Amino acid sequence: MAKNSQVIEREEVVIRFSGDSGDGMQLTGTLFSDTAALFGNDLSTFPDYPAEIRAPQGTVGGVSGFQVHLGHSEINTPGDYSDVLVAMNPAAVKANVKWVKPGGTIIFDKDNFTDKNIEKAGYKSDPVVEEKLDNYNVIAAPISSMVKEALKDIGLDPKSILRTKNMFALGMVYWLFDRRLKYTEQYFDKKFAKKPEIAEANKIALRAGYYYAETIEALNPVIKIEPAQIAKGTYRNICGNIATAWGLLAAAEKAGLKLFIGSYPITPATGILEEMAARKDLGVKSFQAEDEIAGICTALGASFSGNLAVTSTSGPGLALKSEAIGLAVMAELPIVIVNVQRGGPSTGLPTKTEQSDLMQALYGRSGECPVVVIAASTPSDCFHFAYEAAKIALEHMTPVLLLTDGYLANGSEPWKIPKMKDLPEIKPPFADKTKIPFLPYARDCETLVRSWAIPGTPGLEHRIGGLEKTLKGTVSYIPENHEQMVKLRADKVAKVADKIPDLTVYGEESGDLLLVGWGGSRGYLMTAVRELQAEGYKVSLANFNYINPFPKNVNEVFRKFKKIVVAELNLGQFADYLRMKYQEFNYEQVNKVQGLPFTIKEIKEKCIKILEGK
Amino acid sequence: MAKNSQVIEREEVVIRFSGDSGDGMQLTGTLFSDTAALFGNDLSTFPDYPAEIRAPQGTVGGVSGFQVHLGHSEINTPGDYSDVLVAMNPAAVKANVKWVKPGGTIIFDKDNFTDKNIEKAGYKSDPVVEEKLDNYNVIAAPISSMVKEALKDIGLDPKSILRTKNMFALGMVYWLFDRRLKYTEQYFDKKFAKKPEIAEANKIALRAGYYYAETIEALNPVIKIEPAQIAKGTYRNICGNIATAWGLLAAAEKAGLKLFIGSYPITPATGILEEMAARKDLGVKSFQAEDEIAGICTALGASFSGNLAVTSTSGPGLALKSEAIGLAVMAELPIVIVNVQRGGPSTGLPTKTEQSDLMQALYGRSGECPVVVIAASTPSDCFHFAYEAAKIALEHMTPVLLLTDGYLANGSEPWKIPKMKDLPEIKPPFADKTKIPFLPYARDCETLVRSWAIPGTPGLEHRIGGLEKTLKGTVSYIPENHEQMVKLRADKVAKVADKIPDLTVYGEESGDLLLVGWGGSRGYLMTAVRELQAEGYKVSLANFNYINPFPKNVNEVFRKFKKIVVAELNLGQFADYLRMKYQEFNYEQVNKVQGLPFTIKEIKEKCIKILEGK
Amino acid sequence: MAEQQTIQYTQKDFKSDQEVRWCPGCGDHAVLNAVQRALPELGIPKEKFAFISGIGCSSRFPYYMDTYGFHGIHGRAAAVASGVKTANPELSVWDITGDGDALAIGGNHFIHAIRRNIDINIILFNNEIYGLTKGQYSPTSGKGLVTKTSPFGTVEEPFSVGELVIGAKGKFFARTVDSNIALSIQIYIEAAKHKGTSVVEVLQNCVIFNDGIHDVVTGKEVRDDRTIILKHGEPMKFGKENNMGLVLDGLKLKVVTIGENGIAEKNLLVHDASEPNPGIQYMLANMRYPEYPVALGVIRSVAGNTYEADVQEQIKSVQKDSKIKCMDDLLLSGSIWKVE
Amino acid sequence: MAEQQTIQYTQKDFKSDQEVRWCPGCGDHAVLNAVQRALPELGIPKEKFAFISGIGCSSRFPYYMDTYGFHGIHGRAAAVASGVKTANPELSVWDITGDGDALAIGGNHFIHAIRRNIDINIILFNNEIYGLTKGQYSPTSGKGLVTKTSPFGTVEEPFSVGELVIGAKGKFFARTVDSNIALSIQIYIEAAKHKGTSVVEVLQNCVIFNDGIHDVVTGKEVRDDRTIILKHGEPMKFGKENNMGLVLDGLKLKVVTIGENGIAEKNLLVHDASEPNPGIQYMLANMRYPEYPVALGVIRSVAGNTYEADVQEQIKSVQKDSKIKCMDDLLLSGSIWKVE
Ligand SMILES: Cc1ncc(C[n+]2csc(CCOP(=O)(O)OP(=O)(O)O)c2C)c(N)n1
Ligand SMILES: Cc1ncc(C[n+]2csc(CCOP(=O)(O)OP(=O)(O)O)c2C)c(N)n1
Ligand code: SF4
Ligand code: SF4
Ligand SMILES: [Mg+2]
Ligand SMILES: [Mg+2]
Repeated sequence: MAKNSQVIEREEVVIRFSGDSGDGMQLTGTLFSDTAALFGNDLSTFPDYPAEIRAPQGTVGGVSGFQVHLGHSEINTPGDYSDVLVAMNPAAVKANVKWVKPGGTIIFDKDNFTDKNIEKAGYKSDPVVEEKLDNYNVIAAPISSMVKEALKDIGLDPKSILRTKNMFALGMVYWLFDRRLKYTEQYFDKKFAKKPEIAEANKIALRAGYYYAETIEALNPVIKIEPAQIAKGTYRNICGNIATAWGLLAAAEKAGLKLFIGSYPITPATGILEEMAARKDLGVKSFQAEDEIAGICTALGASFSGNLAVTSTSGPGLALKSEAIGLAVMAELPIVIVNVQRGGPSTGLPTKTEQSDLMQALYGRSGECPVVVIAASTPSDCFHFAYEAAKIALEHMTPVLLLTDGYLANGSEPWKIPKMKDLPEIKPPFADKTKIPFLPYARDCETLVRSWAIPGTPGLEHRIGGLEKTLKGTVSYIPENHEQMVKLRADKVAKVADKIPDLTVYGEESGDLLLVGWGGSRGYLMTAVRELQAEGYKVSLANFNYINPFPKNVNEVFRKFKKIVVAELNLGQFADYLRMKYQEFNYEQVNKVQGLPFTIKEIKEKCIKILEGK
Repeated sequence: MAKNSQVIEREEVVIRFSGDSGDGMQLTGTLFSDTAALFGNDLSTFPDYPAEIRAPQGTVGGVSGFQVHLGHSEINTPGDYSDVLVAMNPAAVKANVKWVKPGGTIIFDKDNFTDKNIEKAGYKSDPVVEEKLDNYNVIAAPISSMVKEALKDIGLDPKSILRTKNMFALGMVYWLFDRRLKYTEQYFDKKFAKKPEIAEANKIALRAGYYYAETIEALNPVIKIEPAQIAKGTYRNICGNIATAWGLLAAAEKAGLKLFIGSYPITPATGILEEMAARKDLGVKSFQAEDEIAGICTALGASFSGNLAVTSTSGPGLALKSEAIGLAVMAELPIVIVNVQRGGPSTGLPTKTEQSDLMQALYGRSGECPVVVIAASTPSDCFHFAYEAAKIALEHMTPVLLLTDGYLANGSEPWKIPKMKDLPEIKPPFADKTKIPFLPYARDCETLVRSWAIPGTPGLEHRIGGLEKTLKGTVSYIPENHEQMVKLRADKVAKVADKIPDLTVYGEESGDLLLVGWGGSRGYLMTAVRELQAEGYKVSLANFNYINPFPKNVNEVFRKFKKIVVAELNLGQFADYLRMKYQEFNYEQVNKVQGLPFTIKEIKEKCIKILEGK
Repeated sequence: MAEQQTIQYTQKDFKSDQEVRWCPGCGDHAVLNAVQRALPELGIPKEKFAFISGIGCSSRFPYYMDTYGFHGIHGRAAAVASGVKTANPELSVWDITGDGDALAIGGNHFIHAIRRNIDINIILFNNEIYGLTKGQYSPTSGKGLVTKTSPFGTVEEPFSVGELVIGAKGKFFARTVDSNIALSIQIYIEAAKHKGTSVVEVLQNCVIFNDGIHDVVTGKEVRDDRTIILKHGEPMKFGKENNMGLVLDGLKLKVVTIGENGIAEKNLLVHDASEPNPGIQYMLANMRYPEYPVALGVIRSVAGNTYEADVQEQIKSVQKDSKIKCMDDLLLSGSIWKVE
Repeated sequence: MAEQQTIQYTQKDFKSDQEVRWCPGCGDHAVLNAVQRALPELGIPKEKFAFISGIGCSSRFPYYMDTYGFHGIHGRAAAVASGVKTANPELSVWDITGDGDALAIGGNHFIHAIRRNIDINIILFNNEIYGLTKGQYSPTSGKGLVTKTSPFGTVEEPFSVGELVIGAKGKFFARTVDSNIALSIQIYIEAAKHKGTSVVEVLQNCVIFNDGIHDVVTGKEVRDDRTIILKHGEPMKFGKENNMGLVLDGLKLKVVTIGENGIAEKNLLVHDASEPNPGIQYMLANMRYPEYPVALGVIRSVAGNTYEADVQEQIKSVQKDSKIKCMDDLLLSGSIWKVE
């Protein structure tokens, strides 16, 4: 397609597709992202579903969105504010306009701005006036009528025709960003192989949108974003939940074990169970349990039997698993507990993100009950940390709690696909079949890890359980034995620190301010720090993935900075935890509890304020 | 009864009755305590049951003990080491001899030291030799044969006759401590009103023991402990579980509410449910739920309906209640959750004591989920703190978690009975029936407390639940609303600090060392501090009962001491919590995780070491 | 439950001001409608109603009712409701729950509430799917159902709700269809009036994740032939022509046609919902298409003591005999002594 | 479960070195004895046994068995055992549980394991009391029982184990008495051999907290007249003189005497444990003294698919067709692109 338009180049851009739940915005966003990825941009995406119950059509509650951030250089977040907003109805404008950059482009379907829809969205009058949209580059396209027109001869029913509106809009956006239609057209051919008329209709709508954009003045200039400097390799887009599932699967294969997952559906963790259920091809045993307690208990049974055992959940479900995690600690069985954090407390904001389960992960059990706690920080590194979680669980015979969050779970980004042979070995401490009788709580003197005797192995019959035990597995009420076992279990977990990497600093190793974060906010914090550095501030970032135990060099990292600022999506749980563990430093805090990720702006502002001593 | 024996006076003495589970040691100890209490001694007692499953007769596992500490001045603990040990069989010697003071008196039933019993107890030869009992004042009385002899004419079967052995032993002890038999004899008359021959047999055995002691030389001199200087009033002995139940009952009566308890049996908390079940006379609705989750959920339903709602449990049960506590926080309903701590993690040491559920109490829930946490510190002050817990829950519309422990629950001490009219008022914030519509989350501007509209009240119909809400109770996903509500809930709990008493210091207000404790170790810490003070050390004690929120004067108290030492029965949970909240101080730790209370000796030694800078 | 009152309500009185947020076409709308139309018939003052729910699409129900309401946590509605009723037996307590809420995570509370026979009314919205979490199979999903967590079909045998209820000592079980408002209203009224735990299974359609799952039985075209509406004291008759019926054949039920093989209406079984021995009711509750028509209506309704009444009564009788009347009495009971 | 093997074990081989710590006289001793005598009959290698339990006196059982054992947490034995069996279908998995463990806190896992028909053998020690916590009533305690938490008698109706099992789609239910070792051995063997969830209710005596609770039925003097031992394919006969029997009277069971009112042995019902329709088995499981003798033996044993086998099979069939054979395949599946 020939281009005869003005072209400008940009480093990065944020686009948000939004419309009613039924408008197909998730697919539209995904197709756009895939095309950008194939082109070689780095990118990060985040879907923003409506809250769990379908709100009536046309209302703000029912708006579904998909944000894509793409760029020529490294992209770490789906972006705060968008350059382009596609809004299929008035409610989509209402929900999103505050997230559009001043002067940004807003494309909407004029035909949908009927009085009824305007009212449903909660406007009293024309949204263009009410929202002062004249400050933006507004393109009020008659999308509905144009698809009707374009498809009038194809012989489809009106409903199916209207369903291609999203592709018309996508076509416009492709033109705006100078993208090819090929990938998307191929997708239609494959997806609708059995319904060629639908494939054709979508293609026509897509092209119609593309040409429409070319025709009208409003969309000039075309924005070009050159491919990013990306390491060579094979890539795919991946979201956090799939990456988590795959990381665990990779660990099972590496360890030569079957994978068992016992879980109960809960937003936003369900995707992990769903992916595992689909992985029968890899022999996964996915057990949809009657509740979260059965989820972890079946997994413990599977762990006892020699599987790589997993249970996945979110906040309230983790609360229910508390007692059984205690049993896992006492029995010293390997298990990975994935907790995809969401807005709490209680049912809270189930579809939103938060980092407020940290204290529960660390301490939510009776007695002295330490587990390893790890947090992932991007959608794709969920793979890595899930793999790590499984490796530590198996090699140290301990429950490992992996924290992700709603933002990581649903967000996606391009990911360089690893090769299985390049992943580190996993060697569970299987019991020596020749050493009889087997003493279940005898330990490796260095790591303090007990060994694992799998039922079915002749000669290693033994009993374990939740009562305090001696070396031999005999129940014991001897005071000194109990104290010793409590300390051994604590030391065993503490010794995992010998195996984990040092805390790394993004930026200079010393400076005025160290921004400290953990888990899923990394992208936002990193972008903020990068911008602050560019502005001349002496700011660095340390983002934690290993939370219990901590890497060994924390003190060393911290003491080279004048100020330490802990940023997290809760009221200050990690800051408090640092106060306990590294009491010698003073911690300032940046907190947000809105069910949303940070914006880069708010982090920067807060850091500057602190740097200026206010 | 004339006394013709040498008499010495003592300030205090510790006696331990021990024997096989079937030997009636709990009754023996209780009768002795009651007699001492009636006489006017201050005292503290602690029963020490065997682990949950009955061990075979005659084994160490099957030994049941009851320790009494009585004195002329204030008694704060059941005592570390005993002056007198009554051991009905060799296993009782085996289990207890290490807890007898050097040179102490050991009374045993010689007839029971058969070869078989000696072997069952795990001895290879005569325990007197093996344990080097010649360092003690050993009285090997032929108790069994003497009761047989004394009761040979009464016409009882041999089994019933032997069952009076414990009373023979008790008679000996009465003589030793110069006590009257009257109270015990009256007890027999009442208890066995329908079996006068049994009453008679017990009386005869009791007297036989008394006279036997008088006759033999070994028990000289008689030990006299004068009555303590005790405030005037009416007293009773009370154990922690009963005191807890009664404190809650008193609060319900004061608030004019019915009491509902939803619980599931679990050691060592079951006594609370059992007492409540017996209190049908006071209209208690005791609901023995199918599990701990139903326990708290039925209680929440009752709270919604306007009852004073209670649920009681121990560690693993508290873990199961985590999710529902989150609901209580979100719904802002009053409920008292009693957690009687036991040895953990997991099933752990169910019959033993520990203070290791602190972190779980504070943080064991998803999301930002603050509750009020209070800990009782003596068996009898469980009444006071249970009352306080209910008062705070009702007046602040919040869950309150009351921590006691196995040691408080089963231990008992004399308690000056309060009058209901002297207890503080309890005024729940009932909704104003004339303010319609009722806004469930509208708050008192000062306390931030919402008001309570009871189903059945016309006009106040409303909906609450676990999703984030607006003022009106409407579900809301608005980011700013969520943040505001999270903070309001936190502030509401923080504001309880306005209502609680200052932290008090036992001893001088400044000094070299402040021993800090919380909850149930108070008696031990106080005794240790008193002894250290007597030895000239500048040591004081601050024992916390209000844990979240803290009293307002903590910093003020702490900063007047050179060193702060936190002593607790876990690996340092309260110390860590203090590090978070009062980061400015340095905390040293004394920890013990053996299922046992501290001994005064170990605390003193540790404090002295720290004072001497080692 | 409260005494009959004379206040006259209409459906509107039970509508709250909150926007109903179920998907358009969801069966839940019809259930809400039927309940709001049934309540005025009960003559109970509005403030005496408490609607308790768990979590799920259906569990949003209390928000739409202008009564006291408590939207709890997943699976615990029966426990919360048990607490509400025991604490205040004057209330008319409704437990709104889904097949996941009641039978997966909430299974234990469900069977225990039933066993205790607490006087609550459980409306179980059975759409054979987890709706709120977007389409995973539930404990009532038919074997083989393809869902997000069973992409190759489930391998689990589902519960039959009526069977489980009776197995847990249930004394009231009814079944209705979301779209049959008239039948539903009648059943909700009977459930409310029954003293003891009433379980009403509603065959409810989830248009989004399990659309049409009940259609094979409840579809407009077929429902007359594939369902039978049981009425206490009436012969078991059904069919478009109203000429089909049920008889007992040995120990099994058999479908017959009136007029064929010498079968007359008088040969048909007569429904006895009040028979304590659940034998036949059990078979009726378990009838499955295509072998049998699916039974609707009140299948079992047997009188029995209720938990909360027995508790009240025990308290009364203890109080009559006890010398302890108040806390001061208790404090001074047993072994006490004076220090002067 | 494992193939038959030729190794010959004796009771001793299954005794662990741990001291058995139940109260002298507790019925649990006899159950242990019977299980240790039953296992050698199965021809399964010792290392293939896994004994899983919850918490309770009875749940200490695994410590006394020289097999793989896992003493879990209260109420969760059925869930843990389900995980063990699903993970490794080769094992012979036994779930040892009490009436509180299985039916109070563990009720949900119990009914769901049964519904799924996972091939585990559940031995439910029913002493109608919480033993370990020293004597509170349980969900099987008879109404009115005075215990520490019901000082004025319980007001709750108990579950009937067999009824609940069948209500939860149970395919194997048997009942035995702790002291009847011979019968117990036989039943444990049948339970082990049955593919699917087997539930064996043991009427067990707690000498300390509920002594003699079953005596009215199982006492030496009366047991022949008050229990009936059912055997598949044999007429339902019982009594000291072996002259009593059961017949069907309408839809109910009736006790008859052979030789009276023209009843001959051939008129008696013949026990069919394998009949899928649970109608009669349900009545048999529910028979209570004094109206009826209490049924012992295997009451229901119906073949059916097991969960773990279906899971295995589904995996096999998916694997046959799938192009994804290993992680590398998966990683490279779907939309990927190369950066060069
Ligand atoms: C503790 C907990 N676990 C899981 C969830 C997630 N969850 C919410 S509703 C639901 C199931 C809903 O199914 P159902 O009860 O059948 O109701 P429906 O939506 O179909 O009406 C699940 C799994 C939760 N909210 N809380
Ligand atoms: C989470 C939890 N709740 C409660 C308990 C206390 N508890 C242990 S065993 C038991 C009941 C035992 O009764 P049952 O299952 O009938 O076994 P039995 O002792 O009679 O054999 C209870 C309530 C516990 N250990 N854990
Ligand atoms: S998802 Fe299904 S059950 Fe839920 S509201 Fe929509 S149609 Fe109804
Ligand atoms: S308490 Fe009862 S059930 Fe427990 S071991 Fe003793 S007799 Fe057996
Ligand atoms: Mg459902
Ligand atoms: Mg029991």
